[in-house]
Amino acid sequence: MVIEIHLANFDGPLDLLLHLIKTNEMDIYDIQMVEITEQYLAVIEQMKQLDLDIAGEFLLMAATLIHIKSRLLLPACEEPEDEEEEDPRAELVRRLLEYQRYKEAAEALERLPQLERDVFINQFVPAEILEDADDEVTIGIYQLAEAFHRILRDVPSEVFHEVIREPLSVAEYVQIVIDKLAGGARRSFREVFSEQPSRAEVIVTFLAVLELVKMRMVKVDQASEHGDIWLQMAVSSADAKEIGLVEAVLGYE
Amino acid sequence: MNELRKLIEAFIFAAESPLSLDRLCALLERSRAELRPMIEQLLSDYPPSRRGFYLAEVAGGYQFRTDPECAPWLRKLNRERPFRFSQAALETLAIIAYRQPITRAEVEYLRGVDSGGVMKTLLDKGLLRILGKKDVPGRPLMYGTSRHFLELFGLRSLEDLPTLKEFSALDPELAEAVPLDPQGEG
Amino acid sequence: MNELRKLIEAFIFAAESPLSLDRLCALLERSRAELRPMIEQLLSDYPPSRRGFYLAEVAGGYQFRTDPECAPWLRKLNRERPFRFSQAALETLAIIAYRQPITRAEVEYLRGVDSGGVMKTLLDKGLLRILGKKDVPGRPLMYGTSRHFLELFGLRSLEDLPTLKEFSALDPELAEAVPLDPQGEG
Repeated sequence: MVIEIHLANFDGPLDLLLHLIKTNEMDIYDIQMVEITEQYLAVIEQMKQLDLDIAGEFLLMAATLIHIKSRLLLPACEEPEDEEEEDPRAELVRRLLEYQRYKEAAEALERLPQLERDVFINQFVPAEILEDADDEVTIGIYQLAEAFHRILRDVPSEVFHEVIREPLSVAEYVQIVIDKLAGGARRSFREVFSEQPSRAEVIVTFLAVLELVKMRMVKVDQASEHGDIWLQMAVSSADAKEIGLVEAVLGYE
Repeated sequence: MNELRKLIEAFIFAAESPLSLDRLCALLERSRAELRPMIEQLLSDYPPSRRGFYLAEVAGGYQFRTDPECAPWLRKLNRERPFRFSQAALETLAIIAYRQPITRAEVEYLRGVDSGGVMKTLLDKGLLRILGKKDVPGRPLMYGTSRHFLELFGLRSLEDLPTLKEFSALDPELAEAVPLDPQGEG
Repeated sequence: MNELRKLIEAFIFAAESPLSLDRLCALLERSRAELRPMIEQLLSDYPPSRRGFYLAEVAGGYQFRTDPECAPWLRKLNRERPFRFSQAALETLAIIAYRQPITRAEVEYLRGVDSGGVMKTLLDKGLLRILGKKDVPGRPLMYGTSRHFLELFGLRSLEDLPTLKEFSALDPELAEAVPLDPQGEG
């Protein structure tokens, strides 16, 4: 039996299966698996020949049908405990019946008198209730979320993160540390940090100090084992400026 | 015409969406007991099919609407074509209407196909609303239909939805076996 | 009621602007001679001051309008409208809800426009609260959403806000950009 199928008309594998069951005048509670599977696969084949993109759902259903068919073809087990084993088709039947209900409900919805299609409301808005009403929308949580994601889509993500994370540059902090040690001042490691530094600031300041030590621009000493660490410029401020602290030189971004 | 009834009529006429009895009570500073008989009177003054429009009970309120019999003519007024629901959209809407609150995964299980695109469209059209998150791993969003859904289909409430055809009177076991929350229907 | 008069009534009721006799003749494919007496009849069916609305002759056409005497009351319809937000307020609220704690400058950066006025309004409505000061030069205030915000949107907590993942799951365009977790729902 050849069945003309227009695939675009089917909403999904359940829809297609229901159609096949109906055109074959089968009892939905007693689906002839061999026949249905054959026809279903023929439709899939047709899809392939037409070079249509076969949605994954259709292929998954094909696999399910083949699986059910093979289970039905297996000889019945002799062990008595398998007597009450569920019909392999049961789950499929349940889904088909449930789907059929909503398909019918959808048809019933379609028949209801629809606003702007079957019934209309008056468009007259009295002038006295118009004030302040322009350009306003009533919102729910979806509209709120939707608004946010629209903004996210419009703002390039890198720029966005720059604002929120405020990446700190090591070069900038090298300059800040040099400024603090200007005029040969001797300062404790603690004083080099700003008053209430953020985590990122602490890290960047520390890296800046390490850089300066590496470049032998800053001397570090510690009087006692767990005592304060002291910092002092090892070169004159003028020399420090000449070095020209470019981020690229430092190797940080 | 009684002054109060006249005001009720004007309010219903001027409002942009159906006005509920409670809302009318608040607007007019009157009790439900006072207003209810007047609304009954208005309902019988503007019954369906007699005039070009009638007083409809919809989405928990009252609204004047044109007689559906006039629709073929009235469509000539509209420059834009009304939104036509695809079968996929209607199915999805039906499942959500009858099963709310329901997650996307549950909708997809029932339809057997991916439904994200359709649900997004329905959300954009204001026909669905998010009812919260389900208390299961992953906390998926739960969806339901909006007030606008009721207005669009001229339903007084969800109870007005056409009754779902029963599964099968012969096989009550099957009906019980559906892997969804039975309280979902309402 | 005469079928033709019913149609005229429905047309006038549903039209966006006043309908002229000529337009009605065109829509109904009838002559002026046929329609004019029916309009006369409708004008006397809906005279001014008797009901909440009347059939007005305006701008060379016909339109149902509310009785001017009802105007002082109708103004309340606008004022009592529950929670209406401008697009600007909506955007601002969305940004703050998802990005809190956030400063005014950051909100303005994202929106690309001055948002001081909108944020003040939202604060006045009790939808925002101040969460403290940010540790950056100038120590700007940081804002977040209030308890009232949660109540208004029926959220148990901020975790109930739909996440980007859930959104992209519904939006095929975004879905391409963001890898989806198939276990995400269900």
